Amino acid sequence: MFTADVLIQLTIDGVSRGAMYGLMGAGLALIFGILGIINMAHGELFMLGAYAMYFATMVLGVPAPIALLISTALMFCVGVAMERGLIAPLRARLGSRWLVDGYVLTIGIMVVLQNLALILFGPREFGIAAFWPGRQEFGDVVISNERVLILAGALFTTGALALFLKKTNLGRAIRATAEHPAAAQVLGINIERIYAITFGIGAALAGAIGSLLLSTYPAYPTVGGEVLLKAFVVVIIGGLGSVWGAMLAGPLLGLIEAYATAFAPGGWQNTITSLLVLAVLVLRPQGLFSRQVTRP
Amino acid sequence: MTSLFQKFRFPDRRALVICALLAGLAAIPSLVGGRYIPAVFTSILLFFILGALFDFMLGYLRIVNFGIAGFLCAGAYGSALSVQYFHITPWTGLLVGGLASAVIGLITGVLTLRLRGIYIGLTTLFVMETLRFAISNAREVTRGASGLTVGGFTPLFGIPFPRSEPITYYYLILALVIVTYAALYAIVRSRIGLVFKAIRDDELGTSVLGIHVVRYKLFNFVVASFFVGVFGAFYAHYIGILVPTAEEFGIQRTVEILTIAYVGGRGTLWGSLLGALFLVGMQEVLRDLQEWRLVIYGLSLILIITVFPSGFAGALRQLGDRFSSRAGKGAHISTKGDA
Amino acid sequence: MTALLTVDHVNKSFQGVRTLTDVTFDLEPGRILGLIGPNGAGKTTMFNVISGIYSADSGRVLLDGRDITNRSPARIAGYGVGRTFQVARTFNDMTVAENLRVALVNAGLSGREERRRITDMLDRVGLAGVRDLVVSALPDGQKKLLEAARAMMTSPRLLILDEPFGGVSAEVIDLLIHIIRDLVREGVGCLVISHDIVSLPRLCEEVLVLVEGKVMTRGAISEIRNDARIVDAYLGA
Amino acid sequence: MLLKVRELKVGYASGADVLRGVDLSVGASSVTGLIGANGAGKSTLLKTICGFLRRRSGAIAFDAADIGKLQPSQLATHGIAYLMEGHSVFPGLTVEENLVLGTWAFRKERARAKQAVERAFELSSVLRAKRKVKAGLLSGGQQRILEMERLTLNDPRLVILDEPSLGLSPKLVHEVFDRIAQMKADGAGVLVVDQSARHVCAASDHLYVLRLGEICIEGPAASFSDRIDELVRNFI
Amino acid sequence: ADVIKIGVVGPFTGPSAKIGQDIQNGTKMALDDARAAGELPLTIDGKKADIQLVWIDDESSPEKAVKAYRNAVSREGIQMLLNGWHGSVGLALIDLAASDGIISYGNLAAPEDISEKINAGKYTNWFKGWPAPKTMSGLYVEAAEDLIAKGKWTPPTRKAAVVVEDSDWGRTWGEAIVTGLKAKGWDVVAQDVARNNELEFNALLTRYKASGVSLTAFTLNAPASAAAFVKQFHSAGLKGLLFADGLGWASNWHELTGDAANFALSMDSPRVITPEEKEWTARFEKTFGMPPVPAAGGHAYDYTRALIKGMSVAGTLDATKLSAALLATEHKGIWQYYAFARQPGDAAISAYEVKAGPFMKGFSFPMVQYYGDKAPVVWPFEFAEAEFKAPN
Ligand SMILES: Nc1ncnc2c1ncn2[C@@H]1O[C@H](COP(=O)(O)OP(=O)(O)OP(=O)(O)O)[C@@H](O)[C@H]1O
Ligand SMILES: Nc1ncnc2c1ncn2[C@@H]1O[C@H](COP(=O)(O)OP(=O)(O)OP(=O)(O)O)[C@@H](O)[C@H]1O
Ligand SMILES: CC(C)C[C@H](N)C(=O)O
Ligand SMILES: [Mg+2]
Ligand SMILES: [Mg+2]
Repeated sequence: MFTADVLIQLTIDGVSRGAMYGLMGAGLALIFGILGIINMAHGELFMLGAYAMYFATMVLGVPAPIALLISTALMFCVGVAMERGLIAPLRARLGSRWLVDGYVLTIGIMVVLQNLALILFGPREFGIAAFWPGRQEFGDVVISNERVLILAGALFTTGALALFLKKTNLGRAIRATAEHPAAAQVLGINIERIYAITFGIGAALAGAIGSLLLSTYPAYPTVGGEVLLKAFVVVIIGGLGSVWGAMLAGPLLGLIEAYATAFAPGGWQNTITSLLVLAVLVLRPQGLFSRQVTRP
Repeated sequence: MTSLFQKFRFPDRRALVICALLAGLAAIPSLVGGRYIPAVFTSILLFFILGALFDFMLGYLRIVNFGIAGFLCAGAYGSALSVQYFHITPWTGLLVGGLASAVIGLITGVLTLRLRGIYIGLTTLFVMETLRFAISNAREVTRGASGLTVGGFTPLFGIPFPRSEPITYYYLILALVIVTYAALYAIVRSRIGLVFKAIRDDELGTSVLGIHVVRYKLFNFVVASFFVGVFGAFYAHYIGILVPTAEEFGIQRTVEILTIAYVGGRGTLWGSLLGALFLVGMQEVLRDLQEWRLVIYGLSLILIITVFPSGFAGALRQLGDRFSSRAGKGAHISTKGDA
Repeated sequence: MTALLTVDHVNKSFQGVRTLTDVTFDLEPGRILGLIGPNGAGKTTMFNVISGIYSADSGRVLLDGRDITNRSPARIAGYGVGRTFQVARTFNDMTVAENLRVALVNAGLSGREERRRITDMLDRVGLAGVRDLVVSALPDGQKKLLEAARAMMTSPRLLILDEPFGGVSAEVIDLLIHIIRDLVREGVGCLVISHDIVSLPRLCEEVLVLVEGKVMTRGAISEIRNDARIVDAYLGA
Repeated sequence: MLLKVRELKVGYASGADVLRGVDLSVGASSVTGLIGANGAGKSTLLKTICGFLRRRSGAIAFDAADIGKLQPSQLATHGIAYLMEGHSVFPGLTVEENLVLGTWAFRKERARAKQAVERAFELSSVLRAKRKVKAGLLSGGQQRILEMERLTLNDPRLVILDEPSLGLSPKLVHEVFDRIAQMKADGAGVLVVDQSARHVCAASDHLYVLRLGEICIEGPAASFSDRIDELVRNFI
Repeated sequence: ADVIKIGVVGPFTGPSAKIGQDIQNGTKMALDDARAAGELPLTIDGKKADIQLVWIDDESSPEKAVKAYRNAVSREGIQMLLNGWHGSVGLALIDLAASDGIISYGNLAAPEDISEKINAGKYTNWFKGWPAPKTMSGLYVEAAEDLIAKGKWTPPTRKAAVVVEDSDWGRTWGEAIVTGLKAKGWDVVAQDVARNNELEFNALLTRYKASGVSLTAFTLNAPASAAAFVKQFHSAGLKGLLFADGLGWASNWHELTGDAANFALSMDSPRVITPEEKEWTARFEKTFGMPPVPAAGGHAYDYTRALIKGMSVAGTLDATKLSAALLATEHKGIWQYYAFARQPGDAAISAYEVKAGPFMKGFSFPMVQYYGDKAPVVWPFEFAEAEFKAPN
């Protein structure tokens, strides 16, 4: 029964769903890595992106690619505003010890956004069938065009983000700020701006992904919960705060899920998936892709 | 005589306040009467002690236990299932629940405690999920998502525990909370507590003093797991129905507990009482506002954390410092961008 | 007479780069050995291997003839090795006295005895005045002093100090030298990394020179000052 | 005068001033030394000048302009370089990336930035060998060298150094003080704090001694050079 | 008493808020309609009495439900419970309500455990508003066999796969349909459980495809999950019949699935067929600005009207008399014909459970087939609005 075709198909399924997870995790990892906050409202940023995409395409009739850009830009602004308005004041009060408490703040943001969405948009799902209907077939192996789109989006975003962080001045400044804010300041880096931009990028990523995945994850108030959990898993497996790690851990988790679902007896695949993730963590506790950078 | 007095004077100003609080807590429900207030206070106490247990790990060892609801789950099912299959009493069940959870805590701990705080906590997230899914699937035993119905506590010393009477459950949990709190307090105040603080500050620095860091972490973790399990067992017999959903034994419940610990003030244990009073209480007071209630709840989380970054307890302590002559002692005001 | 500490052909590399090559030396009880060498020579790495923070790739470390290679830091500390770090690792959220108390938890003392020892030590290192101060408010020099005191609190038989004089003012250096000498007189062995070639001779006569992960020489400081290789690599013109 | 500090009062905990009215000035093309015992308040003074701490009263002027409200991130654009106490490399970034960030203030002038980095590598063989290594993995002294190199990349006019020789081998200590002399020769004003009173005294034009938050002695460094031991004994 | 306070249970916030809000709106609408029709105020013990609603938000958690219930009883003084959704919440409340002597009417919690508790005899106060899952899922098998017998569909293999959500509903529904299929000679090659709100089914579908399944049945209550399954089923290129139980919960299913839902069948909720239903749906949408989920809003509406009717028949709040009157009252609502069983077997698995029955003679749903943006009834044949279309 498990012919080569099936295995190829499963691998494609796993990688493509994993690409989504990786993308969801990337923004979370970035925000955690740089600001040191576990952004529990990350799923809600995703949700806002999804709503924005829905309203742009379905209500205003904007073509999808442009709508994607609009919602991404919008979410960047939302992210910057959130950082300036809520997170920066907390950091100012807590000084160097602020990080630890950050996530209660973001839990608050999560609850507020979720319920405001419920009040404003109602509980129903706003979704679309597909941006790009149809599928590609290679013999018995099929992949829907939506998944092709997502894979391409994931690859592009991963590459762009990695290059940005690695090669650009701003990217280096972002990493430097994470490692030693005071030293970064001394070199002339305005860390407050860096924090805001970083959060903005994280939010924009979440928003872009929310937009891109509208056909699978329709916009509704609690959609963020689903997303957050996956993103969380990916960030943990990848090594906290490692954007690269998250991007790579995504497909890994996708593959684990796909194979567990295909091979495990009915119902146990969820247990097996979480056990496997646990095993990964026990074997490689600091996450799969993190590297040591400090020494005693 | 004087030495005794001196010995107890310092910590016990706080202890006195706590005793007064507890006495108040014991009195309130019976003064108010009805079934609602006892039910709400039962919930407050439950979340208080879970918050304190969370804080016992977080505030003292920086272990952010994202899987705490899983230990609650282990305790709840541990007790409920042994009552069902081995016909023990729910009273023994409290112990069994605690042990079930402690064993899981021990295994998790042995596997993960080499790691830094946040990793341990995040790993427990998967322990929780594994447990939850396993319970969900082992339908023949646990009834899975259909829910396991659990009987109430059996009469003890002639006192009946009908589930319809929340007041008896309230006094039961009050007693459990006092015992647990006393145990935690004693640990935290002892040398072990001092070592916890040292580990929190600098693990390597502690280990080169000949202290087996992992053992202390394990101790902390297993003790916390045990008590969480006990309260899981209490919960099972109190609520009467167990379902392995995320709201009950998953991330949502964890987040509820975590917010209480933080809003109350981490590193204090008693802060969670303020957190639970405020957060659970507010939800009740605002009940009529429906969905706006949750918006207000979220906003108040944001507000509290921004205004009192170290929680209610931290705010109170600062207030106390300002009025006490010992001001400045232990006050380390951090500087902006301090290197 | 057996050596207190024996380091026997220890090798250690990081990502393929040799940091320690066949390092071999020993130390007798009641002696102080200075450890000098250029920056990046591997001095701290050597300490980390001895105290179990890094595991050696090969070779052995013996304490009193007992093999302690690659044991956990806590075990090794339990065998009687106390150490400090190049950048002091004090418990900054705790008070000075509490820092010392932590070092005593394994001693199983009564509360009274514990307090007495802490008071003694604080008097000895001149920190009695800041006993109840939170360490984060202490100047760096005093943190180093406190860290050294904390290491001594565990009653080690071997004390290894990584740059105890770095950033420490003259008065405190005098104090430290005095205390260390007292301790050594009681039979403790001591290994000290220092770049302070003005203060070091006041503490010990003998030094071990580590260059690029290899032991270059061992000898009296006065001789070493004249060794051209060492002048070139370490002392400078 | 490049930098002028007048009647400066600063503190951490409320009520207690750590600096209790400090006057100090640094001239261009000169080295000013500041010494004092542990806890005297040297680092506190430097932190305040560089905007990490707010003064309680007093004045800080740079080039005759008040910089009391300076943000640390404006230092570089003012031409002030600061070697802070403790380590300040970016541990997860490579040595090269650390250096590149030293050119942040003039990052838009790409050619100049690139050249500055290359020159730093030429100057320091230690760093050249570790170019692609994460800075956090360097030895303590190597990190100090990196910090020193990084800080001079944008040709600062005022250089503020908190314990530059900390953890360096004697040979490198010499090099660091040579470097300080070089900066002075290039026209910069240097304010240096170091435990090594002898070195500071030898390198400085003007010397201040800080004691319990107050300047207790000041004067041309030359006037102390023969009685430095006595100075240390009595005031440090 | 001049006001009767009634607690309405539902997940008004949280993950199932859509359902909760429909329950809330349906209940409100019923009260307004009853008032307009002169059924309110009621005459209770000879005095005029109006009804006031108290919302009991369970937030999808039994623990929250218990607090909200206690609040409603002690602070608000409710005298009765109405409606409700989650099985777990129903199970948590049934004992409390019994010991408080409070009647719960029309609670939609489906679990068999509730039926069993009632059968055990203690609960004359719990009017179970939704038949046990197995009663509902068995009909799918019946429909499939009917289609085959009538020659409308010829399955290439007799292999079936069943996917259920991880809830009491899903599990028991699945067990029943599997038993049913096996009894009819089907080979059930897969029986899977999906996480609640799962959106990824490709791997499952790959396996089904490889094993040559020609009948796939799922029950997924989250609209996003059901829509995702349908779409992935379509794009994976699976052949055969798809029973999409739960897709009908989404009033906007076509928006979510596009034509991927073509040929799928559901028997999960009331359908807007009769003129009354159409009128009601239009009015609901106008009042509340969103299309209703009839299974939640519609049933909540009907049960509220039925309760008012039963109370006015009883003319008293005395629990025993009221309970008897409610048991005796039958009600033709907008969406169902409601009658409660007096004993098990009586078209229900327990007493006090709403009786399943033929379409419009008891509690049941017609089977619809999705095609384009329409979902006409195709089974039972006597009510069919369109001919069944066999999938390729
Ligand atoms: N964990 C590690 N990973 C990679 N390289 C390391 C690690 N620890 C040390 N090194 C390298 O080993 C070499 C020796 O470092 P070590 O800290 O032992 O030097 P040191 O003699 O103490 O120098 P200093 O006097 O400057 O403190 C350095 O080149 C350093 O980069
Ligand atoms: N973050 C802080 N919070 C409270 N007090 C502090 C803090 N930092 C320093 N102090 C206090 O301010 C005083 C001056 O410290 P500072 O670090 O400026 O001294 P220093 O002269 O640089 O000493 P060292 O030579 O040890 O570096 C010290 O007594 C110290 O206790
Ligand atoms: C599908 C629904 C009828 C589910 C049901 N209300 C339950 O949760 O028990
Ligand atoms: Mg070193
Ligand atoms: Mg200093």
